[in-house]
Amino acid sequence: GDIGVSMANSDTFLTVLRKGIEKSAADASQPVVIEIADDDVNKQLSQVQNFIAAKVDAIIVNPVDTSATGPMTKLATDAGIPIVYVNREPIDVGALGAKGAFVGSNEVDSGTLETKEVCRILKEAGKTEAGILIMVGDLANQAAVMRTKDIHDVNAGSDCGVKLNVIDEQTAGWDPVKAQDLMTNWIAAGHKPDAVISNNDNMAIGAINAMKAAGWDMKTVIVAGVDATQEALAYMKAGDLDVTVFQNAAAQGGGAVETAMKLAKGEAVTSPVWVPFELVTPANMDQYTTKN
Amino acid sequence: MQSTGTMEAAPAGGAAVDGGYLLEVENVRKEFPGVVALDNVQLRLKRGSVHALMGENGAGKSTLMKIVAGIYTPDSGSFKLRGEDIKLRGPLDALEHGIAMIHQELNLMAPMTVAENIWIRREPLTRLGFVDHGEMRRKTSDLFKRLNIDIDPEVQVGTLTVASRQMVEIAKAVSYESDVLIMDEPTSALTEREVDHLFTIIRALRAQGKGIIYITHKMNELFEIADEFSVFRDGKYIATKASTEVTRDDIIRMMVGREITQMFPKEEVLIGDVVLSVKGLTLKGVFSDVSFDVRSGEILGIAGLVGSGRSNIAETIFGVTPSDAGTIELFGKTVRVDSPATAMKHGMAFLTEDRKETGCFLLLDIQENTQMAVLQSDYVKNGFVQQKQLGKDSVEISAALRVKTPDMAEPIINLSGGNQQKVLIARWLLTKPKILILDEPTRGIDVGAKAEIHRLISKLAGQGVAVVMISSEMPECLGMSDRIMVVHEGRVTGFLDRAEASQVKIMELASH
Amino acid sequence: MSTNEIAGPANIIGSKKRLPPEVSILGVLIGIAIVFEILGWIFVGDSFLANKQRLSIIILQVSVIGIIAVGVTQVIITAGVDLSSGSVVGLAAMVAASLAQTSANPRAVYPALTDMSPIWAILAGLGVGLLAGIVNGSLVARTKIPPFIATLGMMVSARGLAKWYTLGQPVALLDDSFTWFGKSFNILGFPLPLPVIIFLLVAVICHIALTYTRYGKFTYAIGANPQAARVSGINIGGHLIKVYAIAGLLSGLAGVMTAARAASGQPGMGVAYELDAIAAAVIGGTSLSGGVGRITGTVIGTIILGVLTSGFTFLKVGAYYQEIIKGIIIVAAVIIDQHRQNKRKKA
Amino acid sequence: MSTNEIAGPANIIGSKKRLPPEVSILGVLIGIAIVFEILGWIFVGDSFLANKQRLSIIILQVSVIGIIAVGVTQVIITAGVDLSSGSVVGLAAMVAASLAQTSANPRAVYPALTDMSPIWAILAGLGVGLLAGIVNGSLVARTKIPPFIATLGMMVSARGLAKWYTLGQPVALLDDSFTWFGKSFNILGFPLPLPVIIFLLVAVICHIALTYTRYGKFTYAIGANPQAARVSGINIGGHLIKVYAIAGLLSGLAGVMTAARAASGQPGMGVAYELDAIAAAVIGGTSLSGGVGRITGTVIGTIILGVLTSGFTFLKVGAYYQEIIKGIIIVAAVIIDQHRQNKRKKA
Ligand SMILES: Nc1ncnc2c1ncn2[C@@H]1O[C@H](COP(=O)(O)OP(=O)(O)OP(=O)(O)O)[C@@H](O)[C@H]1O
Ligand SMILES: Nc1ncnc2c1ncn2[C@@H]1O[C@H](COP(=O)(O)OP(=O)(O)OP(=O)(O)O)[C@@H](O)[C@H]1O
Ligand SMILES: O[C@@H]1[C@@H](O)[C@H](O)OC[C@H]1O
Ligand SMILES: [Mg+2]
Ligand SMILES: [Mg+2]
Repeated sequence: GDIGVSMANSDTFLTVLRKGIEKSAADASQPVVIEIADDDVNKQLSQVQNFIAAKVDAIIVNPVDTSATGPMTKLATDAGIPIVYVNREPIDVGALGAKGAFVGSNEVDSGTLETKEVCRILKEAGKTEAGILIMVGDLANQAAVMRTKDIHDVNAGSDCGVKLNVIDEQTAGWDPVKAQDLMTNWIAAGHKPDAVISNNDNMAIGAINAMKAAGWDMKTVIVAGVDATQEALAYMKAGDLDVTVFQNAAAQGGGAVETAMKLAKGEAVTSPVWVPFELVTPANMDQYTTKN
Repeated sequence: MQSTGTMEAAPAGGAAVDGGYLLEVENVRKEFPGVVALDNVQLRLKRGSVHALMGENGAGKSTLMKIVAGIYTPDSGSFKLRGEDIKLRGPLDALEHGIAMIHQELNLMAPMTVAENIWIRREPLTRLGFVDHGEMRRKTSDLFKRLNIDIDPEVQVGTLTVASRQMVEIAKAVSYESDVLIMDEPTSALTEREVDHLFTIIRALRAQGKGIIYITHKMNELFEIADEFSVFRDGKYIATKASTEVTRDDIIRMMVGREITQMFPKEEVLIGDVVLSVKGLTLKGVFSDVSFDVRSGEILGIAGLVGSGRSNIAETIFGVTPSDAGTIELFGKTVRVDSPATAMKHGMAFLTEDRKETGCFLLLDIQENTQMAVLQSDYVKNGFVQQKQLGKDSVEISAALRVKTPDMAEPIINLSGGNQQKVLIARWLLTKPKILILDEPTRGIDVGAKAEIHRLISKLAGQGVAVVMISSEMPECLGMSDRIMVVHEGRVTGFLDRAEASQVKIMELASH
Repeated sequence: MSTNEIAGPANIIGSKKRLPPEVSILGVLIGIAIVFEILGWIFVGDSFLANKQRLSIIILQVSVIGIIAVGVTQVIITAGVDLSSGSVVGLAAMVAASLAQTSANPRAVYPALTDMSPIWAILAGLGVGLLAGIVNGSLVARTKIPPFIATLGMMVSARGLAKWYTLGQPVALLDDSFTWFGKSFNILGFPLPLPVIIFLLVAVICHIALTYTRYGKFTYAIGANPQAARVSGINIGGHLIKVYAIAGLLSGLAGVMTAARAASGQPGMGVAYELDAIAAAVIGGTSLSGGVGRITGTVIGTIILGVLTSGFTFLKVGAYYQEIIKGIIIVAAVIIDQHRQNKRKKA
Repeated sequence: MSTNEIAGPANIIGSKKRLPPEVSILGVLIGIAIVFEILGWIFVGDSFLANKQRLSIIILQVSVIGIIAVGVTQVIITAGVDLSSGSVVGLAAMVAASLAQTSANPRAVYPALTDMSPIWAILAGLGVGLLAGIVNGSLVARTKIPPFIATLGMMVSARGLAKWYTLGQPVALLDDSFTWFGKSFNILGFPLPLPVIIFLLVAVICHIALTYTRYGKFTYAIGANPQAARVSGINIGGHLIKVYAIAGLLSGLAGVMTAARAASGQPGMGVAYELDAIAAAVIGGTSLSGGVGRITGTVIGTIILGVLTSGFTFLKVGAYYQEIIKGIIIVAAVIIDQHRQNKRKKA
């Protein structure tokens, strides 16, 4: 039978991830039905229920709200259908049972890799103190919370070497247009950051567009993101984006499909399945241009 | 206060002493931006009497009545009800004090049923507090039986004709059983039959000791039903008289401040070729096989009872509701009139009977209302409205029609009913029509302006315009028409020439 | 002639029974369901309707929208609109969730208020909704600003409050006694989720209120002709406050149910629900110009939205095609409905 | 008293000059700006208004909303509504972006159509908007379904199309000649972004059209009383199609500008913009019941939204408080406006 997939939304990275799922499913001749929840918890829940009613073999969920996965896990478990969470770590990751699993990357690494690289560049430029602006993703997503926490943790620890002063920290919901407006308003408010650290590339790009529109020289400000999307790498190539972290969409998607198929066949799996993050800088970006 | 010749500004006949009045209104003043609608006026209503309010359009009659019914708050003035001072806090307060009003403009809830409209807020309830629909229907039927009205209580008000809605309003007002009943031009949408009917109701109420304030522009009604009357002019109180003491000309002089010699100034004109020829026109279920010709310079009156289909015939000729069968010939050529736009292209103009629904753009100003039918004429060049010329012409025509307003930029909603009607006439005259269809053209218009409008219609006919005029006012129909076509239940039952036409003959054909 | 302003007495007694207008949109609903059934057999080789679980999901997934729609129908009948429903859902969900956390949660919003009886969470959610509704109603009734603006303000502010409440953080790990309200019950072998029962109950109560009480008559009268309502002595302001309060209360209820179903409160809950709710009402025949509309129609409109969602998943229609087609079907449904109604009127 | 008992021509020549209703809402805008200015000096120690860059950003960030609002104002004046604007922005942005990619992009949507003159991308975006508008207009005019439903259908479908167009993938790496349209220009030392210029230009043209042309008179007439408009010889259907087409065209333009500004096309662009646009129009005095409204008011309404956003950030008000206060201010602005208008009327 089918594997039902419910994606949180269709932003840049999640679309790459979805493609990864489609591709590995196609390679394994595994039919999939993909739904998109448009960031609505209720809608996602209903999609899962509709999958259960359609008696799919397994369900893959990219959760909208990582703290609201309990009911989905329970619905699937009660129906005896395997459920695999992908990319966003569910709150009940430790209680998914034999027929549940999580495939994703460890968000402690993403924000840490990102921030440490920003610190390194700042230090290289001879700074001891630096003002930063933080763009936060959707707070219902554990990744946004963790990546932001990572920034503060690196700053609090001894790893950074530069004192980061957070000028402002606001959410732009993973969205480039919202990020552009937020950055524009920061500019209008007179903020002059040394670095803009964003929870993902999409928002980093929005920030870059706003700064360029305001006539800023992009060499004077460090911009960092996460995901290493195609677009982000193009901005990096142009010298606008300085840091990003490769999040392996193909591996996450492939891993999710593989895990789901195994569970559907009744095989045992280990959970969580961790896909490592990798730091991307202008120095090594060439190896990543075709990956996401 | 202006002198009115022999008339004195004093209450009529010594019948009522202080305290014998049901309602006493003294020194009421009401100002709207730019207009003093009422300037220290008074009104005294006796028990068991019908008191008519007379005055030109915009004299302040409706405004005063809305104050009495608690809808407007006066700027100053005092009220006594049954000898006691009162201050009304709103329409509900007025109703609870026993004051009910039939408004000049219909005030019904179209999507709701007749019964729901009548008993709104006073629905009979079951013991559990639910609305008792059966009882409500029964009470409506009883009310209608008592008032001799034939309307299904369960039908939606929106599907009724204007006349029927008017009857519903009347029934609703009566159902309050209030001591003071205000009727603001209740007959403007009714034909003689319903008017007679209404008068029977009024007489019964009067016999019960109620006081009725009755506003009308129809002189004959005044003499027929009113015991006394008060005249207002330009927001000022002029006089109160018993209706037996005066003549029609006296009243007109008091209202207008001058003589009006000729009510229906019909000129003899040369009648030309047939310009509009209707053959076998049918709208299923409404009217059928209507045929007639109108010649240039001719005024064709259409008479009939309420609901006979006169308005529908006019609407169909003008393309508002395209016909199911039959042909329309204009200037010798058969034309498929599928929309008002087409009709207008062929030189037609159509003043509809329902001012509020199909006439006024209530949110727009007088100027815009006047212009609305000439936007596809030479007044517009390259898409731009030639405001200068158009403004000049519309002011001219509005003035000729005596539109009473401080300002062409005044929203039309602020005009009195009669003045709104004049603006609509101005709108169509501005199109310089060759065929002019008028549905109740002088509804709600005061005597002075009425004569003016009649003169204008006559003049247009003299210039070769063919006029089709639907009128429920017999004298107007008889006085103005060269020929009268009578309609009964959607069928033409006969034509009468000016010479042979009479009220009796029309009624004969109209009721078959 | 179909109307009878010169109708004889025969017409007055025993008025002709005419079919309510919802029959037409019900026909559309049945038509859509049948199409899915047929397509199901052709493309999936399975029945769309003969699946108890699916039938219950069809309504379950729209029961939150449905509850809001029942409230908003009443507002629309008064010629108003309520744009704040979705945000009030979010706020009520947050507040309710924050009072329904288990002590097992180390980061509970109110560590002292965990493991409580769910009644408090529910009351708090309802209270938030009621309050928002009263504010909406008072603004509309007293300041005379357009309902669009009053409820737009509430929409923006309530969403802000929902986010501010926990500074954007979701409220998780809710007590089982609370999430119980999102559960299903097997009644006579049919899986009947509590939200569905609540939705239908609310619909029945409001239907009765609108049809058989003065509250209902006033609601229609105000929407049909406020001027007429006023001169008939109706206290328009006071009544409008009631109507908006009820709509708010129902949004609060929807928020409680959303939190219970998802077992968490999230400030982004309910985004754009007001649009779906208004759509359900309008599809069901409620007129945005006021004076016209019935709860039965709204329930059918809601179920149409549910059938579409489930039907598409059932037929495995791609996510993007779903949206494209959904828009077209909504329009087509209303066109067909109007066409049928016109035909019936003429007949 | 200014009227004579018998009005002679002298009585109604010309019209006394009365202030247009926008003056009142302009007062509100100025009031809000002054409050920010004062609070700025108190809390930030800086001027809010004496900052060229900020002034240009205030309008820049709402110029897309403003363009939509100008179109939607016209629709609302006809007593309609256009819910599809935001989705049409998304679709137009996607289509325009897909024709504006550089060949440097290995994953261009149309590898053969890269590095083209931006004119094609712009025309395509405008074309998409126009088409959507014509469909909206035709549905409203020909099938007589409520504009709410017709444009809701378009809202859902166009969003679906925007996502389907590249299967959800954003369209990135646009040619500089295209993104140029989102840029700023220094004019006499004042940073004037092109979107602002386009917005104001569109507003002026539409203001003239609404005030001085037949198109405008018809628009008001249809909204004020469609039945009377028809009897006055206006082809309502034909005119409505024009009005919705113009609104669609402007949404298309907004989409092109959004893509140019963000240097990419995202299928989620423009979500909920229609609400902001309608809000701007209503704040500016346009009545949702039709027949009333002016572009000047809409422009002021739009700028109020911009001032709020910039002002809050300037004062470093926390994001969540911003939303809460924004809702309150929108409501307050309209209340004050109405209050002032009533007072003026009485005076
Ligand atoms: N709401 C309003 N705003 C401004 N002016 C008004 C308003 N209502 C009435 N007026 C003005 O007050 C005056 C009196 O109007 P009113 O309606 O009382 O006249 P009326 O005697 O009833 O006339 P008609 O016979 O035409 O019905 C008119 O000049 C009218 O333009
Ligand atoms: N809106 C409507 N819906 C249904 N039937 C209508 C409607 N309007 C008119 N009719 C029908 O058409 C018939 C003719 O009405 P019409 O208005 O043409 O009569 P009329 O002779 O002009 O009477 P009136 O003096 O009331 O205008 C009525 O009997 C009524 O049944
Ligand atoms: O990096 C982000 C991903 O991890 C999250 O789940 O959704 C948005 C992405 O940009
Ligand atoms: Mg009057
Ligand atoms: Mg008639």
